[in-house]
Amino acid sequence: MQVLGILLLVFILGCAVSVAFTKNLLTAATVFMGQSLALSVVWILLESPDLSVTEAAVGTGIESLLLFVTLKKIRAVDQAIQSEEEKEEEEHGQTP
Amino acid sequence: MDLTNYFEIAAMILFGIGLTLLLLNRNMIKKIIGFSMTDSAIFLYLAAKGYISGRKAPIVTDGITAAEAYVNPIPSGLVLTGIVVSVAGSAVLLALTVRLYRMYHTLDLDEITDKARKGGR
Amino acid sequence: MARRLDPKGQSLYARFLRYLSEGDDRLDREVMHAVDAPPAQPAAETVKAPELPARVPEAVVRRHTRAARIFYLVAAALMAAGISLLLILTTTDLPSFGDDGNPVNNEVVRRYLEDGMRETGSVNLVTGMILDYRAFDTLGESNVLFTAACAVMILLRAGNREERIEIEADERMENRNQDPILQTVTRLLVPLILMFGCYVILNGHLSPGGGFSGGAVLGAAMILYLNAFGSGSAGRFMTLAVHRAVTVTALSFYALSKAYSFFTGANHLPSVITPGTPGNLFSAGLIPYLNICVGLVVCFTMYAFFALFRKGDI
Amino acid sequence: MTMELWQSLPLFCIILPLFSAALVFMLRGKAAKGFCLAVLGAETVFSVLFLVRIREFGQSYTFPMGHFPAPFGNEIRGGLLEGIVLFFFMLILLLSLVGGIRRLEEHMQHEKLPMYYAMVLLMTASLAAQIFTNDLFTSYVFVEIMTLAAAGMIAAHGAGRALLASARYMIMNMVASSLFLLGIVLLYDLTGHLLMTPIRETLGAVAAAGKYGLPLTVTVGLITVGLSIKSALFPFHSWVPDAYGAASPASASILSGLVSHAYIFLLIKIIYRVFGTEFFAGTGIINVLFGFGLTAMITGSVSAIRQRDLKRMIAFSSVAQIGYIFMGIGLGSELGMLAATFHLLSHAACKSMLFITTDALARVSGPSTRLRDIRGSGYRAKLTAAAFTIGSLTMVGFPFLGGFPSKVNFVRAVIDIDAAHRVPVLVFLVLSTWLNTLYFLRTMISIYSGEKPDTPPEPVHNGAAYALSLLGFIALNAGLGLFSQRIINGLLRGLSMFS
Repeated sequence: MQVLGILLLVFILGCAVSVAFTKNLLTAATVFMGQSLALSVVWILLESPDLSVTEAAVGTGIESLLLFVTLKKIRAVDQAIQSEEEKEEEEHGQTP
Repeated sequence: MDLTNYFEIAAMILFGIGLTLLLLNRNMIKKIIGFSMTDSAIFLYLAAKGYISGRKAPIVTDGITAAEAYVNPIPSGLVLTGIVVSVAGSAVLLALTVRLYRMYHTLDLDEITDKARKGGR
Repeated sequence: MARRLDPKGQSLYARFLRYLSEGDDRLDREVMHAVDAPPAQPAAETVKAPELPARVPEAVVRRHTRAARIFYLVAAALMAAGISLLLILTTTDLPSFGDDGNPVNNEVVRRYLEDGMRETGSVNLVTGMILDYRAFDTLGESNVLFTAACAVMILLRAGNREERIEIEADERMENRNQDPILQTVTRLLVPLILMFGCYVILNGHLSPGGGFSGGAVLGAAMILYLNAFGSGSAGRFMTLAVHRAVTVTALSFYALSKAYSFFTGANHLPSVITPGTPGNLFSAGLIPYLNICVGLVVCFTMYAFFALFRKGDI
Repeated sequence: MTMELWQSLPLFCIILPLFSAALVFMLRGKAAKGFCLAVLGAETVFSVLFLVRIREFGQSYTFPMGHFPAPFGNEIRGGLLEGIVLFFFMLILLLSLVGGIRRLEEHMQHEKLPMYYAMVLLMTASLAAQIFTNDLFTSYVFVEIMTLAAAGMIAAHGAGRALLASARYMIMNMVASSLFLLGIVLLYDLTGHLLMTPIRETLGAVAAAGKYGLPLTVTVGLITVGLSIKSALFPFHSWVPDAYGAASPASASILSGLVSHAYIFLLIKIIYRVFGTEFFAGTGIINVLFGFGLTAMITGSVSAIRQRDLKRMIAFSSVAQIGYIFMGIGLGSELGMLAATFHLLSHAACKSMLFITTDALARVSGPSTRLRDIRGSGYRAKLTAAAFTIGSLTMVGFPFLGGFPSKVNFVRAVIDIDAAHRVPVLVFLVLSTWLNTLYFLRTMISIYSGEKPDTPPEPVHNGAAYALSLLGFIALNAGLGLFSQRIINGLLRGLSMFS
């Protein structure tokens, strides 16, 4: 248990540091999901199965899903802006 | 230094990283992840405090109700409450992020502040 | 009026008035553009002309951020290290890990473990603790979720028609490119996940899990369904009215039953709720019903979060 | 010991709004509004009943939440101080909502209003729960409800600045929540309890044994810092001007009047019930609070003077007044605590009124809250200007109003401390009051200066509810001044039965 515990903790801390340094937000969200999964194993090690089930469902499931859907919405906004800009450019191109 | 409490030490390092992300990173998404990490760190610390070596999870098996058989149930209960509270906070922050992005087209809080100031009210 | 009484303008009142009207522009700029305006800029040029402040500060902001980036990094690293170090020092002083003799393991824990099953009727002592001994916290907790749902709904629910139309167009796009593989897998998986979620909720007092985890599992299943089949199919059974009815019923049942239990408990009145036989499905007094309530609230709130994020409506 | 029925009033005060928050979510339009106001009215009536009965009862009592006695089950505790604070909070909440409801309906889409009312009710419940709870973890959960509801209320306005303010508010408050929770967890680790009374007993034994020096200091620090961020003490006040300035008047008034003060009340309760006043005075944290409070009194006022926007000015004045309260707590004496609690009530009553009136002043001037634009608005909105004037006079400590006895209390408390510190602190107090006077007087003058319009301007209707709420606020502020001695006596008795 000791070795597994230490490994998991190192993994969790590694996830935290990489979230801090990554530029890509999707990567950050995925790494966060992995961290949550590792945590739910840690709860088992600490003899709290209730927490493990909850963390797996809430932390890994719902919270990551919310992060992903937020990122998706943001990309949709970006695309809308881009297409608008393209349209504007076309209009500008036609006027002269 | 007593090295058996590595769970607590890891929790505290995680807390430091999370709090720093939450306070100093300017990206809203990173802030939210940092917030979740901060809470996870506290939960990790709390759950580690409930653990007693060599005991089982607090679910009565075979009718044994001796206090020496199970680990402390209180931290588990508190963490259970805490996890849900933390998700609720993240959801509200994420919703704010989406709205702010629709309005200002950026996730950078400083840039949003500048744009809001320039745009007047 | 004032000027008439005080022709030279020397009184305190007159000075106030001047301070008010003259000081305005200068101070305003200082406050409003303290971050982005370079200090050497001549005062006359930063009038409220709309284009000038829009262009100039942007470049300044860029420079400002590049210079500040290193500072941010150093400050962040120092802060993380500082907080962690202080807290690690604190923890090393605290009771050690996994020890039986810690102050945490006191008479409260002893009673929860030894008498918990008899007093609450719950085999899972954690569930017994959060739904009976410390039920007030848990009542607050489901209301935290409700608060968050209200806040997210205020923020993301599409109000005006333009937003609605835009989102509906998005949704139609989304619904068109549905993946048959995803749909088949979902058809197989969703019933299983739903069953697991119900099992976790109903057996909350017998095995690990309970209202929160089970509710989140149910919510995840519904989110999966929404993603695979689009909002059209999901919207057939999940409308705002259903969401409202379920949440309100669950929350008010929870609040009322707990109010009854608090009231009888404090007044030492006999309660009609008995622990029953531990180990049975319908035992442990109110706990299974409360678990169902919590599960429904959590499930519908989680689904509502996701649906609001995705399509601005439930 | 059997309970009398009135002793269950705190329970009803907490459960009723929780229950009706769920119900109001079902209603729509007028029904939701009426129901919400009716519940708030009922809460006020409950609090009056409770105040009357607890005064006769004369001592505090505990009320177990469930079938299990104190260290095992959860419990709440009622006393005179709680009764007084609850009465003022509920009244201010009701008046703020009544006064701001019309503007709220303009700011928000109509189908979203029931959610706002639900959040107001949830906030009511969490206010009551925080006032009465005797358990640290329960207080954390209800603090979270309050934070989320407050963020939602700020964002309800819908403008970009409101959203930004809400995001900043959330971030700072989430930091604070994390620190507060960590403090609670460390305390649990040290003592093994979550209820306040047993923690204090165990903590006394631990401190007497001289164990855990550093952890105890860190714990006290974490809890204090967490709650002072939430209540906008000076170095942590960066979210204040945005949040109060951008929100709808009802939200700004509830936030500035109730939310920040509820956190301070919680801190006072933790100091009394968890740490004990002597132990808290023994740690260095109290001096830090004192220093921050003094600095806030000056910097808040100076920042307020520099503002050219009325709402932001009042927001910064809030920072200064919160500084007064923390200075009183930091004195570490009973007189200081008395001054702090009285100022908590008088400032809450006054700030809420100021935020409600500010918005109405802006409406008749353009609409703009810039000081330059509101000149002469006193002639355009007479009742509003009168209420604003009374609020300003309260802030500067005019006799017969709530601010005056408050300042007298502070001076009495400061004179009570040792001679070496007395004079500089008094100088700070006088300086801060002077600065206070400077900017409020300036605002009052500018409201009544400018040309009296020849033709009466287009009348802006704020409705009868608004006028009623202003009259209620004026009566409340005058009452705080006129019956100050009785209230102070009540607070003294309440504080003595508080610990």
